[in-house]
Amino acid sequence: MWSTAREIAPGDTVIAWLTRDLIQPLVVTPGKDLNIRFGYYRHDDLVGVPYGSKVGSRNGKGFIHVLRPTPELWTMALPHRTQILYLADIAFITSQLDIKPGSRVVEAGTGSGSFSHSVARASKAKEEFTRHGLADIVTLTHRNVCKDGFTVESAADAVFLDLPMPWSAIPQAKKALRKDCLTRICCFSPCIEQVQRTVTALNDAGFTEITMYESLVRPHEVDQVPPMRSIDDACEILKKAEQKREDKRLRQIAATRQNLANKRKREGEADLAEDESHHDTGSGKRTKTDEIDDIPQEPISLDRNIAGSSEVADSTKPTAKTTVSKAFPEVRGHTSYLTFACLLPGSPEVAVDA
Amino acid sequence: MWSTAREIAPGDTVIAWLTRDLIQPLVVTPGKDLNIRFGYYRHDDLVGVPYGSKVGSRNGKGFIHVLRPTPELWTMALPHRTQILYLADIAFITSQLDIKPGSRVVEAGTGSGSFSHSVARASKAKEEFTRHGLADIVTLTHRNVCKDGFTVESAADAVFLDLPMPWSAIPQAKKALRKDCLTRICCFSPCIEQVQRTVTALNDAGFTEITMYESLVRPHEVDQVPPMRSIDDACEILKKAEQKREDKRLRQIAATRQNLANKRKREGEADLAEDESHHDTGSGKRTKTDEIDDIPQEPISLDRNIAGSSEVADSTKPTAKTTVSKAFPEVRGHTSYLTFACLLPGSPEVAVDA
Amino acid sequence: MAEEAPTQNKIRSGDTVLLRIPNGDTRSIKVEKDLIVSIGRLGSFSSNELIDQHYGLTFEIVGKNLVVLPPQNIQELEETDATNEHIVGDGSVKPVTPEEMAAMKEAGVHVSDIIKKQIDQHTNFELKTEYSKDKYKKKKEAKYAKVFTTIPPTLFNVCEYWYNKDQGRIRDLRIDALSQMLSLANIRPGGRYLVVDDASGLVVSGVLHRMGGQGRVLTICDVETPPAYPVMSQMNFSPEVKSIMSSLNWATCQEDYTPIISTWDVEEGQIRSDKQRIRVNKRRAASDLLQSTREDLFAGEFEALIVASEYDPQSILKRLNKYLGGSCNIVIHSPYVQILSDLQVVMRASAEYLSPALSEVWLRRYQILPGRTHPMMNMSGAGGFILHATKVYDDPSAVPVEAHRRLAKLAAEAQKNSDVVSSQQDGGDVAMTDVA
Amino acid sequence: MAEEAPTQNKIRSGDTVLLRIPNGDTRSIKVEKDLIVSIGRLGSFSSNELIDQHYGLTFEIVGKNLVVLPPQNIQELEETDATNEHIVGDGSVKPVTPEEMAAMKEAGVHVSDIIKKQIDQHTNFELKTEYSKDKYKKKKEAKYAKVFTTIPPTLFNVCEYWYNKDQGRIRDLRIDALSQMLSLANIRPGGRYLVVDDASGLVVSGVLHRMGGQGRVLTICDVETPPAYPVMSQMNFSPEVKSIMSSLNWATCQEDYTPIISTWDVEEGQIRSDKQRIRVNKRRAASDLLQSTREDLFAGEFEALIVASEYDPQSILKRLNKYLGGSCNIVIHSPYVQILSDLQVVMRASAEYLSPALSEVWLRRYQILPGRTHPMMNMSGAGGFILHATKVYDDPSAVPVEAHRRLAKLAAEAQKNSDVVSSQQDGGDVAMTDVA
Repeated sequence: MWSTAREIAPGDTVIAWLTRDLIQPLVVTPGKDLNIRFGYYRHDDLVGVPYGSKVGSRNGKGFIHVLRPTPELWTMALPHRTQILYLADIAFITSQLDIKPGSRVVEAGTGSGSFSHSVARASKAKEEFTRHGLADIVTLTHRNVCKDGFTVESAADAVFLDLPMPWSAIPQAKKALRKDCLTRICCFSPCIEQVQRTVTALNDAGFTEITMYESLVRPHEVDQVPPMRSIDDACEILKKAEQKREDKRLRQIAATRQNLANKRKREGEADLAEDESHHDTGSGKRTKTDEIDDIPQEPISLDRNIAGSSEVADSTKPTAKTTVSKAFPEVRGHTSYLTFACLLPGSPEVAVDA
Repeated sequence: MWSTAREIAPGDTVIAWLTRDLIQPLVVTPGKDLNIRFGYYRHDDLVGVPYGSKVGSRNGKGFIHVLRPTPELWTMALPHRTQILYLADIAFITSQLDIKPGSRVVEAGTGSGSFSHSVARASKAKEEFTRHGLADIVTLTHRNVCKDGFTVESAADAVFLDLPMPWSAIPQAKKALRKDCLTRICCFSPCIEQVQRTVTALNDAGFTEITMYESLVRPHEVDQVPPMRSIDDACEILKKAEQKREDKRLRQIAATRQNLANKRKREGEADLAEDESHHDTGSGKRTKTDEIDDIPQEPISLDRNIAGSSEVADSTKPTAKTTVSKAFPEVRGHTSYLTFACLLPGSPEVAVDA
Repeated sequence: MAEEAPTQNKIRSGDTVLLRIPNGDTRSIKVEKDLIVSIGRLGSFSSNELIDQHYGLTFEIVGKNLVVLPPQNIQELEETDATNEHIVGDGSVKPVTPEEMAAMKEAGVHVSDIIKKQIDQHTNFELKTEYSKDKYKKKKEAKYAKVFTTIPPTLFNVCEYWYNKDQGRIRDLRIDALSQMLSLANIRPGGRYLVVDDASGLVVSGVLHRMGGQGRVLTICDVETPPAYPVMSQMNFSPEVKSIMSSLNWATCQEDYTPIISTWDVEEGQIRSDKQRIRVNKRRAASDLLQSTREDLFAGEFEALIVASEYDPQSILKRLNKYLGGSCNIVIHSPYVQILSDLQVVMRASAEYLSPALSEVWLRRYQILPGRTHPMMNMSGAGGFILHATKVYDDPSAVPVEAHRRLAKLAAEAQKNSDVVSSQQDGGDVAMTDVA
Repeated sequence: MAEEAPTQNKIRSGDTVLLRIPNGDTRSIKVEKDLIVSIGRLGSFSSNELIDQHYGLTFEIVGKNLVVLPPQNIQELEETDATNEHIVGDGSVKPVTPEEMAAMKEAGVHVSDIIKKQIDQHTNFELKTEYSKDKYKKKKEAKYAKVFTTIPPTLFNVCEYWYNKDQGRIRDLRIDALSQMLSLANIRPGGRYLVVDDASGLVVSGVLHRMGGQGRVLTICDVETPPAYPVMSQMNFSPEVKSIMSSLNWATCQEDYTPIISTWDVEEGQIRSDKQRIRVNKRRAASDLLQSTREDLFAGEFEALIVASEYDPQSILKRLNKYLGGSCNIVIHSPYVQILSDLQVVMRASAEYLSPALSEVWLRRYQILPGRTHPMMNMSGAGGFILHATKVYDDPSAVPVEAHRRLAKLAAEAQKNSDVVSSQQDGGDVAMTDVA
């Protein structure tokens, strides 16, 4: 299969990790270039480099990590193939079907149940399996299993069905399973209606121990944040802001009075009757003072980025950060219902094929 | 409804909180006693005590807290009534049906969908509603709503159905809803098959905006634990234990040699040929040394309670505790599927009753 | 029973109205008489067309007018034998070109006809399963239909709108969490509640909604003047419903602090004009309101404290605890389990709080199309955590010494047998060991 | 392809066998030739009756013998018009008295007849819905049937058994979490893996199970001698499967520590008997094994590190990091999100770990009886958390200075625009901003 050597050799399939969401497989071919938005690389540069290395681009525009392929990375690297099975489901199914070295497993429908690119996928997948040295392990055929059945009979330890109508393939699946020991089946169905029909079909075909599960993964984001602010901080900030505003108001009132006094001095007492209107439609400064007399219109923000508040916050808060975590806001809420069942050896129903 | 006074008065319904799992309602009746496994109390002692007080028993055998009733406490206090609705569902349904002061709500089937104690419950519930001053707000009847319909027509803002076959009551529910504005319905169904039939019935009856939710709560347990032990601690303990064991072995070997030497001295050189067997089947002490020669049979436990290890742990670890939390091992995994729909005013379908 | 419907049934001038557009997005628009409303690609129309219409209706924009569409049923799909077996995903799908599309739009071709045209040119369409076909049609409809639906301003809908729009501004407070908080706090008409809402007013909106204008809501905020609580605008509350709310900030809610506004007194003789008198009176009214709100707080005996705040909840409790009545519900929400775990540890060490319980909310919506029932492929992962406790009055003498000593011994034994930390308030747990 | 089935199909003498009894509980019994097995109320039988039987069969205990029962189908239920409407929950159910029951049992009445008798005396039985009736029958069957089913010793079943039996001893490691760990660690035949398993050997069992006796597993433990790993006994591993595992402890895995055992050398001349020679040889073999295991560890280049431990994971990583190969998978499980959050913060600050990702597992089982499909009413809340990262070799010079300066500026801007902390290893994220 994939290389297990420490260093990358020509012809190796490697996984180029650009970002978590941008992972691409690469067959190391001396002479070839890799020119991506994260820089320019020569395949030759990768030869002899240990797997897992960070490799800087030749033009200094970024770097990549070159990783050893795993089925999980391979799946992550192909996000555009419709409805690839999810890690949690694959892992769970592997355990439930008791798949281990030596197991013979039949899978029908590698694509989605709702829109299988069967022909295109089959040829593409075949090529891939061969390149990965899996051709001896994986046998690939394209056929309508519901009508034509599987290519093996009484040979499989487990059958995995990922079909839009799994119930219609169950008699054929039963044929494919060996009869000399307990064997298992898994049907992968996105809708509950499929499950209901599948359960009935499994039951009718003599399968037992029918169970159904959903397995999900909730990725969490971790954040290091300053310790939560105390109400004491909020209090101090509010009080200071109020005091500042009041000081300003008092200064402005004093200034206005001084102005008025000066004005009176200059203009004499005659204009006193006019003063009222002046007082109301007066200078910008005066109007400002009026506004400050009233309830302040603009709330004081406690944003940490505001210079005025940061001094208070800094003086009262310890600098240690706390770690908090929560699930990502949007997580996968459903992949499929996983229906499992067993076929027991020697049970009378096994002889009768539906 | 329930008292809103600060202190408990005679005749008040109070909730006696014994433990989280043992909560019981109580009508304070002067002269009466409360004799429970948490002690002996007189109702008179509760009169005049503020709600929320801890009250010690007269015989010093424990205490209770006397709380003001809430619908949530009331539900918790009645765990043996089958299939009481759960807090999360009640809360969610209240929001989705937009129930608020003044809303007129019709509920059919206050019990479980699978086994409704209808008659018994109805009389019991009626009595309770009256005692809680809800008789004017809640009208209670016992009838087969699927056949006979509801007691109101074109009057309800919302209908809530908790019936084994909600689909059969939907035409009647539609009759009960007012037609002059948007109204809502909720069907509470434990099984998905009920949901499927209900959705079809709602759709056929002209309801729109059909949605379905599941709402669950995962209680968490919080624990304060010592910081996780470091591998350094484990190392130190292992090394000390190994050294101790080796010291003992060496002491024992030395002692055996001394014994042998003494023996030889006492018994002379003649018995030397015999020594071999003596060496193997010798004293208990000697056999013990042999065992210690081999790989030790009993692993050294690193349990914190073992005196030998605690000194190491104490000297290297800070005493501060860390807080960890996780969901309880077994939590409620399902209550019901909540199916909601709207009935729009003036839509042509409203005129045609199914 | 009031004959007047309590539900706000019809759109009024001045309402903020939520609209759902075909791609599933929700928009918030302000409806004012004689105003033109424009909803991006969908087109524009006069607000007047919406006024006095029932909430919940679906409209098609035809020219500049609105046409009410009948309510849409879910269509039952017939299953066929198609299995997608013969579909080749090699790019043989020949879409209608952008030029053809533009020409059709130009010519005013109706959306259903555009979709039909697209289907005709989709070579594999008839090979698809009915489900695939339906999905394809829906996708196309969403892209071209000029329809929208008004969304009733219920707490549920408004919360969902904000949660989808900006989860951070409402501190991840999902509708299931909010509903549980309101229930745990036992919000009812006529109650008196303390609210600390840094969630853009979502919590206050929920509380006011369930009180129907009866009772008292006091919010404590971290800004000098009562905050805007932007969520409230979508709720379209009547003045009566809002009238029961007043606000203090963390400074003015301190008993030993004298707000500066109360010192601004102008001597009667100094008032020289009506305008100045109006200003002075306004200021006095504000001062009086502040004073009475403070008195209201200091009188205490509140029935619940509800918190969704960015501040350390321990410091909030420390400040407000003395104003809580016995048997009062304390309900605190946080997006982070770490915050509430720490708080739970502190609270359970105090005899003032009965049985502080931490829980996580979980909500899942389903697709319920016939034959295709399944949970939504995406769900919201983070609805947050809720800590609920009941305020109680301790009586340190409640357990006499001789029993206490025996119980302590039993408690130590029980502790050894159990990893789960039991609440210290559950004196009964210990006594139970005594009996069993 | 080997003709020999890889599955352990039949029960052998010496196997530890799990049995499911009618009330749903699972028991673990040891099957040895000629041994009598007793399963409480169900009765007892000879082990010989089980030897060579296929796993998965259901047996009825008849006298002291076992009778194989045919596999049980799920029975379809006909719905009736019963609605429970007329059932009065006033205690009119007249159960069979304990005396009658004892008499029937005494007389050897078969369980199905006892249940029939009970149904006959249940006055309301015919008024119940079919579902209620079925539930009632099942409950009674579970109470009286003398049947059990052998459970195949798969990882799935063994994990479930231990999870239900004592979650704490396997550190809350549920089968979905364990399966994901094995997949994330890319366990395959022929690989070389480091395992730290304080979960009673559940992780080691999973790893060995997927390797089929090919490769190398090195466990590091906190006891002087290799621990018992009790979970392994239910797996009934063949000696070949187990042969690839060896163990060190935290002291012997230190390079600068010389284990005392290696100093115990006896000079050839001092050996005075065959028995002593056997002892000395045994000791030497142990010393050699320890030495070779240490050399194996110190050679490094392991392909995965899998941890489910009670120790601080940071201190584990610190010790074992140098033995991990490039592109090695690091997979750490904990019941507590706090522990792994703290670890993630530390790991993402290091250039040695690529993209440490924290996730929580979630598993739900359904009841799938016809007409009554729903999630189980109870589920396990705590399957724990998994942290996965890839070990990488840093190259501090990978981004030249001029680019670094520009990128740093962009990074600062990107940081401002985003609250989510992005992994420091994602140099690409920054470069993406550069392009877009």
